[in-house]
Amino acid sequence: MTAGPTPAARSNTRVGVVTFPGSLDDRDTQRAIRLAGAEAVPLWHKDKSLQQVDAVVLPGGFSYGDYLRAGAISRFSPLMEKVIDGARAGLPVLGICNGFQVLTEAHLLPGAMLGNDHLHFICRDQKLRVENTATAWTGDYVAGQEIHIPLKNMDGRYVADSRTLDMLEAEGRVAFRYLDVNPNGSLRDIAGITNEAGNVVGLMPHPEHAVEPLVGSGRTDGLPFFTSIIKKLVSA
Amino acid sequence: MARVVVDVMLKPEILDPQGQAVQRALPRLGFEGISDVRQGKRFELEVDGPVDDAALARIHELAETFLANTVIENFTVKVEEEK
Amino acid sequence: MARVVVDVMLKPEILDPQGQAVQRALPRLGFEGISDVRQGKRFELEVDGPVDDAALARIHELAETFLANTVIENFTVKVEEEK
Amino acid sequence: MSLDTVKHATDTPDTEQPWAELGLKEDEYARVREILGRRPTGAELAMYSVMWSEHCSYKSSKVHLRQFGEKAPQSDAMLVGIGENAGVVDVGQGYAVTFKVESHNHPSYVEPYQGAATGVGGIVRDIIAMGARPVAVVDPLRFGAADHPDTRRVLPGVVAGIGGYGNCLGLPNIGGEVVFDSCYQGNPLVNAGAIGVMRHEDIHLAKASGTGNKVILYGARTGGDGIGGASILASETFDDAKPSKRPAVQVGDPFQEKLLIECTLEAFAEKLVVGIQDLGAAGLSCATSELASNGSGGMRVTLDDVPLRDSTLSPEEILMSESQERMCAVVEPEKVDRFLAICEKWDVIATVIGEVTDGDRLEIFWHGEKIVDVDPRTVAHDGPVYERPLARPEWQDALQADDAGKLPRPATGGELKEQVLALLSSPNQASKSWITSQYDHFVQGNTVLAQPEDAGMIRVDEESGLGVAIATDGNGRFAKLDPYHGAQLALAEAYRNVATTGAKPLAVSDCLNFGSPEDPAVMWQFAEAIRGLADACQILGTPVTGGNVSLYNQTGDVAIHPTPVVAVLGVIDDVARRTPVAFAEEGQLLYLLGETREEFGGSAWSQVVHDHLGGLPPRVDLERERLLADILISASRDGMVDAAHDLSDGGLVQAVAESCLRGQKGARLVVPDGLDAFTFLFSESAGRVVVSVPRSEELRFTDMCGARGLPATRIGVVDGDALEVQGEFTLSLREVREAHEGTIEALMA
Ligand SMILES: Nc1ncnc2c1ncn2[C@@H]1O[C@H](COP(=O)(O)OP(=O)(O)O)[C@@H](O)[C@H]1O
Ligand SMILES: [Mg+2]
Repeated sequence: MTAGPTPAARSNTRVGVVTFPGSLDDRDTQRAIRLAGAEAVPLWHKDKSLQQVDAVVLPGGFSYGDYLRAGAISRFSPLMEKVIDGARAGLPVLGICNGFQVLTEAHLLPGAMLGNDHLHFICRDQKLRVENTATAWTGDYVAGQEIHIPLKNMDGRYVADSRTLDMLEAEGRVAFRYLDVNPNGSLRDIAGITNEAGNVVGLMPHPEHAVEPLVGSGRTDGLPFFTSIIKKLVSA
Repeated sequence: MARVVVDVMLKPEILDPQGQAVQRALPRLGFEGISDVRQGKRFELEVDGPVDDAALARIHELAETFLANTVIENFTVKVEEEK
Repeated sequence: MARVVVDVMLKPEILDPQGQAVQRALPRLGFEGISDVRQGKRFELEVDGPVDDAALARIHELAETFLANTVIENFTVKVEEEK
Repeated sequence: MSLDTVKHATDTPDTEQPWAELGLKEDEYARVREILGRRPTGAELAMYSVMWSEHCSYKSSKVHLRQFGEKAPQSDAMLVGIGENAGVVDVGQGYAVTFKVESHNHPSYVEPYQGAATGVGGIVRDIIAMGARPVAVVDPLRFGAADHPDTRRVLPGVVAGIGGYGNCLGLPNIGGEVVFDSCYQGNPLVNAGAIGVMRHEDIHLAKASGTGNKVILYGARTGGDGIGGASILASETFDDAKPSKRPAVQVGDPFQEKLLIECTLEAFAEKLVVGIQDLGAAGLSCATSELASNGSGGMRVTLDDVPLRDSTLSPEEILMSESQERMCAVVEPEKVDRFLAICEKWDVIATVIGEVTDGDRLEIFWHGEKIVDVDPRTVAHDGPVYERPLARPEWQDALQADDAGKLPRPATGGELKEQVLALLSSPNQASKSWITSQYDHFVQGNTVLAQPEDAGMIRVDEESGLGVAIATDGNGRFAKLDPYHGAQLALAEAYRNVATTGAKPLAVSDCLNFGSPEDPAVMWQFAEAIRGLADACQILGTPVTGGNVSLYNQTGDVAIHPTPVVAVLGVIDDVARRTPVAFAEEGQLLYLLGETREEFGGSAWSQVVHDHLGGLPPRVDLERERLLADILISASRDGMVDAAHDLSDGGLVQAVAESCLRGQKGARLVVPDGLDAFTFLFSESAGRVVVSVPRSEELRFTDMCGARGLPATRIGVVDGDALEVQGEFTLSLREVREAHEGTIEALMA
């Protein structure tokens, strides 16, 4: 048997996962949500309803082939209008990799994502530090915790002007930072950020690939993302 | 039918590793005397109908909201001669 | 110092998936009347010294051997006004 | 300008036709006329010429490939064999797996990125066409000398292309090979393999049956890609007021292919598809003639309905176009609307272009006129068959006599150490992580093992832990010394790699890369390799389920090394039992399974230290390989070994160094009695694996090996942070790592 860790809590929490054309990690993300103990609700980019989910994940992949700019075309899909409205009203939204790129393109998070400074796709097991445990998606981590999460992308270089970067730092909105190796030239080693309210989080590495001991990176350091949101919603 | 060209370049303060990679390769290829290289995108749009001010304004909007990400990029719009 | 611009576009007969994806997104964004989009690359080279015929010939060669892949791409070289 | 209709062709029997320019031989053209009872139309000539090409008809290789069927071992696992887009094997619990390897060699030399990318695209479509969801890819690659300037153009482009396409499709890349040898300088080999998983009831075949069923073309629009030859025809039939240039290079659109995967699988799930075929080489000519000839009736196609990217294409060009990312499905009329709706959901263009008829003709219309009227079997299956002359090359004896055993060997521990470092850092033996880190190996969330493990492993069923493993191998140096045994060594290694992870080898696919079949020496190599492979498959009990032949890999008169690349697929009941490469536990005992002989012909040592190729390759003992595999599988199932690594290029020291680095643990080795340190470290005798055994399992493990007659020699222990060969030398792990990593990056970056 290869069952993952026992779910943190069985709950009625419903977490939506949006599939855009070219999304790749949508099914894995649904699996991670189920392993964490919540119900995963598939959402389709052309739909106009969020089906009353309690939270939304924008998964990784190459939506629209990453043509034009990563996330640039998906950001205009019909469902994204609902996600944007929801996020502004406090709906928890997590953007992983391509999802993070969609969030910056939609201006739900500041800054932008550019091609890796070494110009190659990179796939590696990446060490990170959790800098902010107050967001909707990070409550199950300990502040300063060092974790390993797989990273795989072509356009993972986070950039913003220095005023924005200073603001992010000052407000504690850098949620994750790369440790040991900066894999893509992200400014200030930023791996993930949150919005001011803490309900919208974006990060480049893929926690959904670190939820079972046997597959992916062989670690379960990513599971707390999904248990965090369940606890948050259950206690809300 | 006319062609409108939208050029999109990274803002000067943003690191452009592609341009740098080109520049670094130049000496190896025997090219001297090029002090900087930046690489951007060029979009050629074939526009049905006349490219009047209204059309240009719309293309400008398209560039601003879609073809370029103005957080990191600048753009220019220009009309090319009829083909 | 002068700027030379090299534009590199896929040859017309070559499939341009990026341009197509952009074009197909336009109606969704409310833009009609653009019948074709092609996406290419724009290189801005800052040249030390005068851009005389010899310099241009060398940049042409650079474009042909390095900046463009002439199996699938065409390119143009032009000098921009001094900045 | 007049259309060359069937009627026109009948009325003008004496029209000159450019059959030679299209690659047909005079007798082949005569045969076409005989089959039709008239001259072919331009469109028919286009179809026959591409379908009867070497690439599509296998005319030089067919007589040899037959052995894979004739000698096929009895196997209950085989569900679909050679002849379909890809073979299918039963892996238990109602699951079936399809896999295949193909080549995209020449296009990848011309345009590395796009050539490699479209190679991945092509093999993945073969997998979808069987009804399966693609779950992984592998990429066996061969390049010219690592330090040759052109390798810096080709390798990064190929790697970026394979990654760019595969990553974008969401297919984990779980294995492959990278080999440098100057024989591949002008002929790099870009082979790509893919695996797909489905339930038994979802297997689909390429056949058009059921009169009245509709033929739907879906995916990308058709452009002028890859139709150099057809343009000759077009200029004959049409005036020249059209773009004369047709692209020689095809550009891939992985996003389009991802949509194709999803919409095809959705159509399968709703049972909407009667038959299906991907469009690859020979495009619509191939898809229509194969679908029709494998079905029960005929087919009528209206070419005007094919969506075009370039409106100036002639009907001949449309038939021959090799535009990527297209598929053809046969659908019952009442299900057409639903099929089209699914395509629309995924923004995929889909068009009904024809229907199945009750005759036995393939008829194609253009502007209302009939331009093709053929028996599809004559196009798809009745191509020419050649028995090409073959002759053992006259240099073969001299090559084999040039024994590597005579080469000077290291005399001291210091020299040994130096040569170990030279091997570990040589491009062929160095870490390939600069390449493999450009491939996503996590996507889909089912990757149990990926590079640099011996085999890639994918979980198939989350509940039971059922999984499949795949390894690809080939050694052109061995095959050059002896193509019969070289091919067997490739198979033995892939088979051993799969078993080393704990999976049971089930079936084989291959990609046979050779020089020109018109050279009798090459043809001999080819025939010998196939004979060797077929014989070995019989003994190992692993049938060949499909594969690909790539000929004409040569520059002028100089052919590449004969390079049969073999993929072995295996199954494991529970992936939790897999055996990784990494030495993980201090104190565990290292055992060497198998026998070590003085075998250096074609070895990495002879190449790196002496730049030498000569002698005989290592001896092959397939019964022993079988026994070794059985022991490895039992040991994995019963938890007797914690790590295992197959010994191949570079011998024992290479394998131990890799296992140390992977687990970040040192090892202390003792040269066993009866062996000298040099042979112990560098010999490439086949049939060997090093395993790491927990002390608590030692007795049980050695008893099992002893009882079954497999030599197992204790050679050391996992210990410390150095690689030590007692009495010879010690290398810190840092030194080992520095030697092993960084070579490729330094050459390519
Ligand atoms: N080397 C080989 N060994 C076994 N089968 C082969 C080999 N080469 C080709 N075949 C089989 O011949 C059939 C036709 O091959 P191919 O033309 O490559 O298929 P496709 O049309 O799907 O590309 C396939 O079933 C393929 O598996
Ligand atoms: Mg096929």
